[in-house]
Amino acid sequence: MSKEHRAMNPSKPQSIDKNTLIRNMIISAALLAGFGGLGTTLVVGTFELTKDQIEASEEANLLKNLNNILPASIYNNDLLSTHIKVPADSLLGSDKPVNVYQAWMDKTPVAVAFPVIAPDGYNGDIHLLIAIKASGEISGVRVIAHKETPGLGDKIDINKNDWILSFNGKSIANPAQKLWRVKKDGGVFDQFTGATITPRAVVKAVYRALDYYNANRRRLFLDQENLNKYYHAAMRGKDSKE
Amino acid sequence: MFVAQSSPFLKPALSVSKMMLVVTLALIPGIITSTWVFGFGVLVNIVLAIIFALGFEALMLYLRKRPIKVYLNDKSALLTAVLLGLALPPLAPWWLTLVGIFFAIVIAKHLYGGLGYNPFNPAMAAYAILLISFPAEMTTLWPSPSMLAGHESVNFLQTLNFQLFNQLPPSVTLDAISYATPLDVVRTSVINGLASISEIEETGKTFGMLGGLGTEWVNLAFLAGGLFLLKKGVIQWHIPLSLLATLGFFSLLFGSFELDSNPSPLFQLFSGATMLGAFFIATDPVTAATTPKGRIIYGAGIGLLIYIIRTWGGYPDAIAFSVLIMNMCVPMLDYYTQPRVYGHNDRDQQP
Amino acid sequence: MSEYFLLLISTIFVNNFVLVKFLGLCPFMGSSRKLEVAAGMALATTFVLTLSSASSYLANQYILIPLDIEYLRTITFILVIAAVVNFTEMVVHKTSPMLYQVLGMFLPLITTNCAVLGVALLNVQTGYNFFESIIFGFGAAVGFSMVMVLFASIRERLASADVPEIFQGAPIALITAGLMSIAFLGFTGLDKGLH
Amino acid sequence: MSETISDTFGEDNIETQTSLIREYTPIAKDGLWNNNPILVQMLGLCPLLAVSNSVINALGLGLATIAVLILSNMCISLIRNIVRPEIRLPVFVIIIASVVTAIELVMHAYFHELYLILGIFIPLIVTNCSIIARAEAFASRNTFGKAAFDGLMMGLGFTLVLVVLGAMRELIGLGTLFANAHIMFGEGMQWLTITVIPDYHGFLLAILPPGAFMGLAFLLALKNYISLKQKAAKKRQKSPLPETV
Amino acid sequence: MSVSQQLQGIWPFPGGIKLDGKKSLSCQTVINHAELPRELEIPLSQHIGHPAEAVVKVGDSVKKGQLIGHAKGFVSAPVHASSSGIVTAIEERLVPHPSGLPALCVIIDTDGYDHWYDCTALIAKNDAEHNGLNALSAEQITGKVAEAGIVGLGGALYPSAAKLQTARKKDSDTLIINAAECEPYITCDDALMRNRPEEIILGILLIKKVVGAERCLIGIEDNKPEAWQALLDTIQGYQRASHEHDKQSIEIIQVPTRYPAGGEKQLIQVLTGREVPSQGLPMDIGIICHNITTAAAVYQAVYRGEPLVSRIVTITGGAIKKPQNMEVAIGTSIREVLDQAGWHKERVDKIIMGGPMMGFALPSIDVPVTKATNCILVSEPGELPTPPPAMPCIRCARCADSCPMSLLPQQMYWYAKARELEKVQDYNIFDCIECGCCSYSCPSNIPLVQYFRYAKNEIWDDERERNKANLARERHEFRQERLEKAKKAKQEAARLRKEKLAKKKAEDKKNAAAAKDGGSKSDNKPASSHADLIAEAIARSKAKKAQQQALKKNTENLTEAQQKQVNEANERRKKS
Amino acid sequence: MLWGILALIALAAFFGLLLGLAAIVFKVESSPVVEQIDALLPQTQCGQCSFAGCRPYAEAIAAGEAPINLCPPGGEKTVQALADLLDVDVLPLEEDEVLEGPVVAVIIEDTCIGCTLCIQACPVDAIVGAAKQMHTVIESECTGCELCVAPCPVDCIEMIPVKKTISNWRWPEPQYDVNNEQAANIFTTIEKVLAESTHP
Ligand SMILES: Cc1cc2nc3c(=O)[nH]c(=O)nc-3n(C[C@H](O)[C@H](O)[C@H](O)COP(=O)(O)O)c2cc1C
Ligand SMILES: Cc1cc2nc3c(=O)[nH]c(=O)nc-3n(C[C@H](O)[C@H](O)[C@H](O)COP(=O)(O)O)c2cc1C
Ligand SMILES: Cc1cc2nc3c(=O)[nH]c(=O)nc-3n(C[C@H](O)[C@H](O)[C@H](O)COP(=O)(O)O)c2cc1C
Ligand SMILES: Cc1cc2nc3c(=O)[nH]c(=O)nc-3n(C[C@H](O)[C@H](O)[C@H](O)CO)c2cc1C
Ligand code: SF4
Ligand code: SF4
Ligand code: SF4
Ligand code: SF4
Ligand code: FES
Repeated sequence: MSKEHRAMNPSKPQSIDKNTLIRNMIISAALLAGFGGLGTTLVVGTFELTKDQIEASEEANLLKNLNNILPASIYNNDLLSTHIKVPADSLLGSDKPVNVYQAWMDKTPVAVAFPVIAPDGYNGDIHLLIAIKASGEISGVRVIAHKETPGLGDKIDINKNDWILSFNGKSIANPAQKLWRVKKDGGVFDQFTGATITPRAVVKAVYRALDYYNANRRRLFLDQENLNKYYHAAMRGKDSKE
Repeated sequence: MFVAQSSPFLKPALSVSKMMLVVTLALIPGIITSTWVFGFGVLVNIVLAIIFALGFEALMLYLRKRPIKVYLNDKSALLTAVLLGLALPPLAPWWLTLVGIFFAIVIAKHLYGGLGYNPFNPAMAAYAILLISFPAEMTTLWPSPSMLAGHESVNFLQTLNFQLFNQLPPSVTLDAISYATPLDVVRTSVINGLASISEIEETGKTFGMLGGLGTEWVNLAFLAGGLFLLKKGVIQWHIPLSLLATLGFFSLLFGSFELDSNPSPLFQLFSGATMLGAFFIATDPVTAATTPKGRIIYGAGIGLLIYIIRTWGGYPDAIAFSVLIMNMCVPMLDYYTQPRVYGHNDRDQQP
Repeated sequence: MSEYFLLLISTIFVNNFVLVKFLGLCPFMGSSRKLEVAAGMALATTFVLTLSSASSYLANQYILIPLDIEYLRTITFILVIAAVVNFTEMVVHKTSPMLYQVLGMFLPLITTNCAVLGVALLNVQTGYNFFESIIFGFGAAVGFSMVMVLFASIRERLASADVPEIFQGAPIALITAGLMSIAFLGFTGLDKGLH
Repeated sequence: MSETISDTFGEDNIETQTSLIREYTPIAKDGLWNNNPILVQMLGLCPLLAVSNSVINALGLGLATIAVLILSNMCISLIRNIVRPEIRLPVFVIIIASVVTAIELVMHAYFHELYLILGIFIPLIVTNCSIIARAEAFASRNTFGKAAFDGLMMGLGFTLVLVVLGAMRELIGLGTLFANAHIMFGEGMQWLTITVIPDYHGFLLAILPPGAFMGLAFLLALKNYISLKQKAAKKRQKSPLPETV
Repeated sequence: MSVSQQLQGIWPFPGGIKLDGKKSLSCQTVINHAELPRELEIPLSQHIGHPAEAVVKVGDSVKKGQLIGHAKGFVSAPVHASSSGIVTAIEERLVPHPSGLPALCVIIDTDGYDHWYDCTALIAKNDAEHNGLNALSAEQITGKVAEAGIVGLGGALYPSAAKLQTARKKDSDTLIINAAECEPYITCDDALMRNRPEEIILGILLIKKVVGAERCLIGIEDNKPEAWQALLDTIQGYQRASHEHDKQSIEIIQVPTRYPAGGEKQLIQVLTGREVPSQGLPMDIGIICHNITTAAAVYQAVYRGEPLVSRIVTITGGAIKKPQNMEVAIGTSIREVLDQAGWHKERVDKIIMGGPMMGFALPSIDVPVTKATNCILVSEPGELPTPPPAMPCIRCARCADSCPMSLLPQQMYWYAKARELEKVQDYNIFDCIECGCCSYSCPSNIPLVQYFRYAKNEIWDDERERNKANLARERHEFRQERLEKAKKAKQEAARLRKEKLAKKKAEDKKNAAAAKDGGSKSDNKPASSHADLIAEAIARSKAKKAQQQALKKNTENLTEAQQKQVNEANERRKKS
Repeated sequence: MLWGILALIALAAFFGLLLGLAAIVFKVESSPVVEQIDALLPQTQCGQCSFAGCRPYAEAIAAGEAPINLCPPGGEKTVQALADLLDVDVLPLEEDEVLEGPVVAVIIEDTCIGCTLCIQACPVDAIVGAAKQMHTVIESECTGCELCVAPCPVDCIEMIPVKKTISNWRWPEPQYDVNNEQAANIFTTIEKVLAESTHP
């Protein structure tokens, strides 16, 4: 195909005279602009028509993901709009501020959900989403993205294996810290045949998330304004200390 | 009609078939040592692989309407089978061997036209396919070497029973007989920052006298076989030497910077399938570079890639991938490393 | 610095555009029968990919985002790319007829190559900054070129192989691409390991 | 190639039914088999290989591509007489890009999960080489109706191969068919998923990139095999007859 | 004369192979003389270049050494009768050539007297020690060499006089004498050196004088110590005998026995370290190389006035009863030579002319011995077995490792097989000396050399075809132009005619009809109507005469050769 | 939203200006491809390709109007060369019959009546002779196109294969290959020949 294009290359071998040049340019520009405008109008029109639906779908999707680890029955606030940004923390494995979703039942805080990164997967970072009930008990964990070896490390994915459900109901003290490990290292969590690294990394990350939760429990239920105030104060405190 | 037969009329004794046979014979010390170290599974693998390989080879020759007897007699399928059999984990189930041989003989060899035409090393292509398709089986079915303490020995029938019917004697568990190969240990511990070389050394279960515990003897045996091949003139020195030298050089270089996360050159050279790869796999005439300079670059490329992948990559051993990657470069290497032809200046060398 | 290096390694080897990401396959299969053609294509692509990666970044940053019309990304990018390609063609034609001989015939073909639009879209998706965008585009192009040239050299060798009839031509070329892709899987984890 | 096609379907329209059939059957045959965008033209390979790891993904992208092909062919056929050669390509590209973006927005709104899975490959339909090729080779030389029909047929041809390859890879790789049917047909359609081989080990190669290349290679080989058989059959039919000029 | 065994360094050439020489089979000191046959069959082309043209007629009686074919052109050589007798035929006969095709030969029925034609020597032998050599001019010597029909007897068959003249013009400084005889089985050079060292040395001095070389290097493989000793003694003898100012530098150097050390380029490299440039000649680097037998032939021509009418042939091989070297008259049938040497007919497997590495299998044994015949190798089964059919190339590169020219035979093979001729040339196929080392080392038994010969042939053919196509294109375009012009001229003429000669209208009509008729003639018309047609055609051609005049004759710009062909045709026509 | 449309229109207009400029500044010379194709054709000028000679066919190929497999005199070789040049797939030759070796025309001199019809037919002026003179074919110029055969009123032109001699003999392509079923017999032929000539 390509070759024929080349061979058939339309040739316009006129001598370059200024008038035709300008006329040519203008016609081309007008035509192209016309079609550009037409096309864009089509897209813009479609966009206007689908805008709301897109937003709704986005939200529904996010909510569905959250509800997988946070049963809709335990809270009654608008989960999606109730979130705060907390500063990066090494326990969360992230160097960017992290979104924390808060679940409330009426005025009582019920649970929070936030992403965690396990940096020591076999082939790279493992991105997790974890929900922790106010009691410190894990409500659910899911793997959002990972690069583990297919067929070996990818059993952490709920679509491949139920292993990730084994965190449900666990908390920082249950089991004891020494047992927050894979079985091979003397803990309570299974590893997969031939792949210890991955589960080890996930277990560690989940434990760190619990650690983080316990250290920041109160702050995680603040609203953004108060949280910011708190951090400002903390910063200032730090500054003055130095 | 008179048909002109062109000179020369003299022919040497070495034929393709004989070449392959010599290579297979040179593998025998390695096979024996492997069996001694890793158990009868090695033999089972090889025998199964040979049976499957001859079967597929005959089938493909039949489908392609080629003279079956002549080509079966060239013994290249046999050699491919033995090499793949050696590379597979000694406790590999029979179907793993079957799938591997299918890819080696049917896909990587005969779809390209059979002996001589395949750009990729059939055994290594098959090995890589198995490794990415069945990583669990490919990494966990290594029995611990017989010289390790606490080793539960499994006899021939029990091994066979496991490989064919997936049954172990009741008193034995898979975990008890399998072990993480030295390269595996180094890869998972050091690279993930779990332990340093010296810490691993202390456990005494990974490093032997020269290289990885267990694999060092196997590698020595393959080295002996390789030297025999060199002496017989079946392979040339360029590829093995440049491969081993590059691998050794880089492990020495980086090892002197970060001693604790880089195993010694000796370990690199005498672990995994290094010697097998250097003398028997990288030297596969069909898929290797052919000019003297090209062979040196080819070998060095494999050595370097082995080092890179073992040290920073996702796979504990890298013979297969390194060989395949360099296989891709062979036409280019051959093209750009042509020797200076008699009577030509260096400048008009460009072909 | 080392981050850029890693990005480069990652786009060239680990996430090779052709073999892992499946972008730019039509020229990969179509123009690789002969080494010279492949080399020309590779050269032209390297140039265009880098340039379009940079210019689409600029278009995104200075037109789409300020006007809040990010949904017009595809149209804008393709327009920008076509303009860049054509403009390049013009400049090259004027300034260096020699280079034009080499690149000229390939440039228009590249406009409709997934890799070029793909690189622009991926840039935005991953949120690379200007410099990273350029590196990413360049890395993708080098990866593309490398595989393309190696592939062509193997295909030339295959031309005289005794391939079964039904596998001659495209099928065996695809098998080869598959095996190359397997070989490239050997680089898996390099980006993490080097980190 | 393009020339011969346009020659076969000239502009003279005698709207009788037989001539309609005579004109449209070859278009259909071309799209589905003789000049199939993938099997013969080897175009549009990127989406083909990238999203054919399951039937549902394949179907999703296939349908989107059909829609784009029909719409873009129609638009281009309409404007075919206005465009000057030097801006032909950019104009076509703009039109295709607009159509694609519109469809992308619709998918984003109504097939959200599918949209997420197909990801970058939806906007990349713009550069799907087979679309621009149809625009150049057919739509810009033919009437509206024929162009639309050609779009449909080429799209079907593309989708068919896409789905077959998807099925092949899914079956060999995972032992299922129509997994994740819900993302396309809604939650109620989970039952569509068929586990063909229960307790299947899974053959990852098929799902991974190399498997895509090899799968397509085998499809092409199959096509070659069928074509060869057809040719052989034709020859056998022809040979006993005396040569007539 | 300075004599030294190893003054020179040895520059080894790359590749090459060690072969079992098998020389002891035929290696005896004596050279037997073959009996004169009843019939001599002397091919007119026994050299590279234009075939000689017969100067005798059937029925002529000729004497030994009489010219029967004279050289045609610079690169050509005359042919002489190798015994006295009567020319009975000049016809195509089977000759020793790999094609098995016949070529023009002069057949002489010998009378058994073996009378010499009157041959004059330039100088007498014993003159050499005095001033005879100095008295001769180079032109005289080359003239004699040309007259004697000497061609390169090392296998190249290039007319020696032509080579000498070119070398003289190019100021060669080194004469290399090829005494390597690297092919297995062959010992004819060895035998010559042992038996007639003086002839060789005198021949060398002649050649050296012609080309004006300062030094002469004789390269001999180290597996021929007796021959080496014989030459050394002779050289030393001459050195002692000659005057101080007359001292000539001849060195004899033993080179390691490795095939193909006798290849011209390899020998030059080994002896001097220089390389003959690709596509070039040794003369380009100031070297001329001749075979030892050629030198002896020069001696015979100059000192005895004898043209090249016989040569030494090695008869060897497992099926020969008594392997030996024989001096055989050129034109003797190989069957007779074999009968004389004695052979086990029932044990014959192959009959090869030349050695096992570079020779070729004879299509028949009823072919004559020619100037090129250095060896007849009759093998018994198992001695030179036909290899099993070729397997695919496994790219082992053994061929490349053994190639003395550092070529890449397997690449050339791939491309030759795929008929990618340009690629083959990119891999320098024209540097291949067809030595056979690559085929020999190939474990897959691929007939590599034959592929290279085939590819070279195809390239030449293509070249020829391309030239022909270009010519055809030019001629076609020229014709179009001519027709165009003619058409215009005709129209002009017709217009004028119409005006002036209106009465000729009727005839014009007839013309048109005839033209139509001729154009639509179908090819399967019945043969019976030939006579009518001829009559009709004659009428037509008459009618068209006027038209012919306008159609300019196309015989104008013909080359000489073409014109000759036309004239010949006209001659023939007149005769009949 | 309006901004979006406007921005794109502006962009497109700019682009159009650029391309309008390009269309003029660019000159695509008559493609040299034609020359290259023409150089590959055998220049027999026989018209079997259904074009009026080789060059028109070359032009048709370059324009994409004709497939590359229409030239029987060129044979597989030409198709292969064209495919290489144009980077397209090799097509099998249209013609089923294979040409056997090169041929040249000869005029049987006794029969020729000197009608000059063949001279007019020959596209390359390979026939010489004036009216009523005997004509002859210049062997080195004849392309073997057979166009002169039909017009001859007395059927005196014959196409004969070019004679095989030692000087135009070529080494054949080796056939001695395991994949060749007859391979095993090839050289027994030689041995038989020798055996025959040994025991006549
Ligand atoms: C190609 C390959 C990929 C692997 N991928 C993973 C992985 O994704 N996750 C993992 O935990 N282990 C993976 N491993 C396994 C490790 O090498 C190692 O065997 C294991 O994690 C440690 O196992 P063990 O502690 O059970 O012996 C992989 C191994 C190989 C050879
Ligand atoms: C003697 C020997 C020792 C091996 N040791 C290891 C090992 O330590 N770790 C590992 O992953 N594989 C090991 N293998 C498997 C090889 O490393 C390798 O994976 C296989 O032999 C061939 O594939 P390769 O060529 O890709 O390495 C060993 C193989 C052999 C023959
Ligand atoms: C492979 C090869 C081997 C040769 N071996 C010999 C040889 O052994 N002796 C010899 O005189 N010429 C040999 N020749 C011929 C020489 O190259 C060269 O033609 C010859 O020495 C020139 O001398 P002349 O012109 O007198 O024949 C060989 C040529 C080739 C290509
Ligand atoms: C020295 C040598 C090494 C070989 N190595 C391999 C190998 O690594 N893998 C393989 O499949 N075949 C190997 N072979 C066998 C043979 O070359 C191989 O099957 C071909 O690649 C098949 O075309 C080897 C043969 C020789 C002589
Ligand atoms: S025949 Fe030619 S290619 Fe072969 S070894 Fe001799 S010189 Fe080299
Ligand atoms: S020696 Fe034979 S098999 Fe080896 S590379 Fe050369 S041609 Fe091929
Ligand atoms: S068929 Fe071939 S040779 Fe004859 S005119 Fe056409 S191109 Fe020329
Ligand atoms: S002589 Fe006849 S065959 Fe030869 S070129 Fe002329 S017309 Fe053609
Ligand atoms: S679909 Fe053609 S390049 Fe991607």
